[in-house]
Amino acid sequence: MNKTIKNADEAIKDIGDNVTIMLGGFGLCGIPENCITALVKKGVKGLTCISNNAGVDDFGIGLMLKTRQVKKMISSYVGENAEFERQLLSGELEVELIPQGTLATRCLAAGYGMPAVYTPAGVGTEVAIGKESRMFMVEGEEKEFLMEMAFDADFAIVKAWKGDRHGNLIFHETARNFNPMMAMAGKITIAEVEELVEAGELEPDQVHTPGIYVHRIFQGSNYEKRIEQRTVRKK
Amino acid sequence: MNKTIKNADEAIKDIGDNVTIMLGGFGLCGIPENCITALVKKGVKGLTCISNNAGVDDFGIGLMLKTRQVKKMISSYVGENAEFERQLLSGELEVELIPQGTLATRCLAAGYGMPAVYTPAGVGTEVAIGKESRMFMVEGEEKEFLMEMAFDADFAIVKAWKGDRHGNLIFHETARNFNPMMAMAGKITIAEVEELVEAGELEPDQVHTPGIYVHRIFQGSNYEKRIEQRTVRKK
Amino acid sequence: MLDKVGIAKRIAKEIKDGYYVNLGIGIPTLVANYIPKGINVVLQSENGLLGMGPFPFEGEEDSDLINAGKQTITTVPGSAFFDSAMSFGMIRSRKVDLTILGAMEVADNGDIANWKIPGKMVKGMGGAMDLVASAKNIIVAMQHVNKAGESKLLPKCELPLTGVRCVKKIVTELAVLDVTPEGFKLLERAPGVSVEQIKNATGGRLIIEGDVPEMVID
Amino acid sequence: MLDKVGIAKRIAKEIKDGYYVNLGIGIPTLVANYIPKGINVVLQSENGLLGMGPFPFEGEEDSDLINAGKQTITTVPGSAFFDSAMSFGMIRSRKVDLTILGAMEVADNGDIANWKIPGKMVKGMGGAMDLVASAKNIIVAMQHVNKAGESKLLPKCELPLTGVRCVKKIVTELAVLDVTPEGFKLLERAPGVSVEQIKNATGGRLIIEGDVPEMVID
Repeated sequence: MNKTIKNADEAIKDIGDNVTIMLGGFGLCGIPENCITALVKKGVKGLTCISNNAGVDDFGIGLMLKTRQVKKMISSYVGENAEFERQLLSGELEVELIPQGTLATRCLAAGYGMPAVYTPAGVGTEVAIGKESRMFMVEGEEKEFLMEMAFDADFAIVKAWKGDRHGNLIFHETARNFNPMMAMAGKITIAEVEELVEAGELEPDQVHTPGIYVHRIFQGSNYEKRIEQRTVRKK
Repeated sequence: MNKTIKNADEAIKDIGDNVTIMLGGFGLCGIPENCITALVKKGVKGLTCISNNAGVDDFGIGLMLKTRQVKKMISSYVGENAEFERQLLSGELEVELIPQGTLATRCLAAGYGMPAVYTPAGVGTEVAIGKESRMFMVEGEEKEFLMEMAFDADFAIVKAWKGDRHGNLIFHETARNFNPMMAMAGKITIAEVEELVEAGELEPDQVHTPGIYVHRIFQGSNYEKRIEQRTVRKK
Repeated sequence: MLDKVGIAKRIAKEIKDGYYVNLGIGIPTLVANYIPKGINVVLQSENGLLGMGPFPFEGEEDSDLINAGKQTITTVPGSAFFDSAMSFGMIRSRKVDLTILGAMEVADNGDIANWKIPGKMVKGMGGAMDLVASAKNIIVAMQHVNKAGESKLLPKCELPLTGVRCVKKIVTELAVLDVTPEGFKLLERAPGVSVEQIKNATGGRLIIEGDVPEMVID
Repeated sequence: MLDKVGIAKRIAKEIKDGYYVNLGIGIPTLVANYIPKGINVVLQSENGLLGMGPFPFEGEEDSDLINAGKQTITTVPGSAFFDSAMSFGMIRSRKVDLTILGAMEVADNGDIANWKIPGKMVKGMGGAMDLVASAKNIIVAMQHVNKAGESKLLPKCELPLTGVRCVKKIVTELAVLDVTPEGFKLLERAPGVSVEQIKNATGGRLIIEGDVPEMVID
């Protein structure tokens, strides 16, 4: 099983306009930097992006917002991105804000072949509007849950620490975040890794994402891995 | 956070008659041998056991069937256990046979706080009797799914390879199986491990079950780890 | 007429390069030994392994490393272990390309029964219900008739079902058949077996079009 | 009147031995610095970590290791990383004992609003909706009044809700209050703050029973 390809340009070569893409990462941590650069270079338009955040103004998905390649963002947090917030408030960008756990669980649902899941997140809020809700017994009490549908994404693009040519992936620290979920959820899953190793070099017990979920893999280059909030203490 | 206890006897000291217990393992692989021995010794009765299999006649949960401590088994496969099959066919033992993936997913649902999940397993079979079903669109086609409820177990007893005093667990090879699911699903989760290490000795990226799910942990002893089907080839 | 190995060999020819395959207990397990040279296939074992290898050398058995049939096995380079929820997650989301399993009965609409004979025998469904409910492609390895000579390829299953309208192809000691909307379609005869024999051994609707070739097995 | 550190210090006293705690962005993050000595607490960060430690020493920042506020952090011995689905799984299944978060508004029935000012500001809910919908125990760290002097403890939230009937306790610059079926119950006054001041600053129903003690903060 050899899923190795050359680089990000080759990885995204069949990503056209108006498709739905999942992008792994939390803030700027664990984002597929190489593929984002390639998508900006390619200039595909009308994208629907599913990603917890949208980067910052000049890094991550923020780069694709600036070039107006994104038609719609499905995210949980806008926070640190002024351009994102501006496009949202002005109505230039379609935005669906959903709870972070709902975002993760809708990915999990897709990867696990569950068409829908139930979560209490958003009950009684505007997130619940138009959604089916249902009562279940939890710890002896009736509790309301929303039915949330599995995502249906054409592509998932994830960033891992290490990978092998079968597509097995290992993530590092909190750069794991949404990456394993999304890797499972894409119709086509592209993984960029910091280090691509031979089959057999990853400890099978330590693999986070089994290769069956990954269609293309390449070793990325020039990772900036920018820090969003540098907080330190004195020695 | 120190969840370390002395041994299996202490681990199960508050397990009384007529409770529901999950037991990890697939066949005889990855089963909580020490706790099973302690449960047999203690002689608790009327148990409802959720476990993929029921061991063999003289090992694993089979030991508890022989002593008639089990009122009901919820399993996916009886296969290799003659006493289990006999008690089932004679009606002495209540048995609920459910698909293996449904078993795993109902554990996952409990651990992830999802009251119910949808699966296509068992649609059109006797497994579907009395269950709510629902159509969802999958890959452009209507497909029927059953709604399956999260398990509600008083105790989960799992076996891991390594663990630390916080309850973090690492499993080995296919001895992982149902153990991580069940660890997440018990109201009280007991973990027996082959090797108990100090906090900080497990690589945080390699932990399979975070300690938050585990209430008690101890280092087991005298593991037999019996092989059910010894299949080999000649050198 | 094929023996078990013959059935396994014939099924192995259905496996294509790049496939992820789940093999059931019994004849399906034997299929692993006859996968065509030069193609890359990864075997999934639903107890939590991708990249199942052959049985271990004597003395190298590892009690933590078994397949879904509880047999001691090995892994191949590039393998990965995972828990049961993820295992059935990848099955349910159709990442497994091909499922090969045994059956007691198959109906001509693709229904399958393989887990229970009421009052007599209960094995349990294990992972079979999950597999047949989700797999993109299901091949059944089975005997065409039972010990009493009665057909196991029926108009309707008599035993409790494992799954409905799911079997795509059947390989028996007598024939290779596809399940089509019109019933079993005879594709190949086992060496030395006549169309007439197959007709007599098949309870369900059987479609025979033109000359039915004899199987080629290495 | 308390400053931010004072609010954090007061909330820290609510943390008990053996707790798993999730700290939101802002004042809640500060709480970590004041956890009482001698008790064992594990901090959960919903981006995928149990066992969050203090900020790294200068020069030791690790871009792969951040908290939910995107700040560089460290881990403590016994920590574990996991993915976002498991992170919210453990939150949803109530394994996290205490959630501490900020709010723009809280209503006297426990409703909370903290993610959006229509037409003006949209941060997004992040993990807050999941946390408030599931946590066993929720403490809100917030300002009692806004910059215009208007109460943020209301009979009903005016901003879009984050969750309903979920807040259990509130610590502000003025007071500690429980949310009860009858409304906000005043438990403690901040040093130098009178009951009258708190009355005037509270929009929702306020229950005052007997003498209200002044907080003790180290």
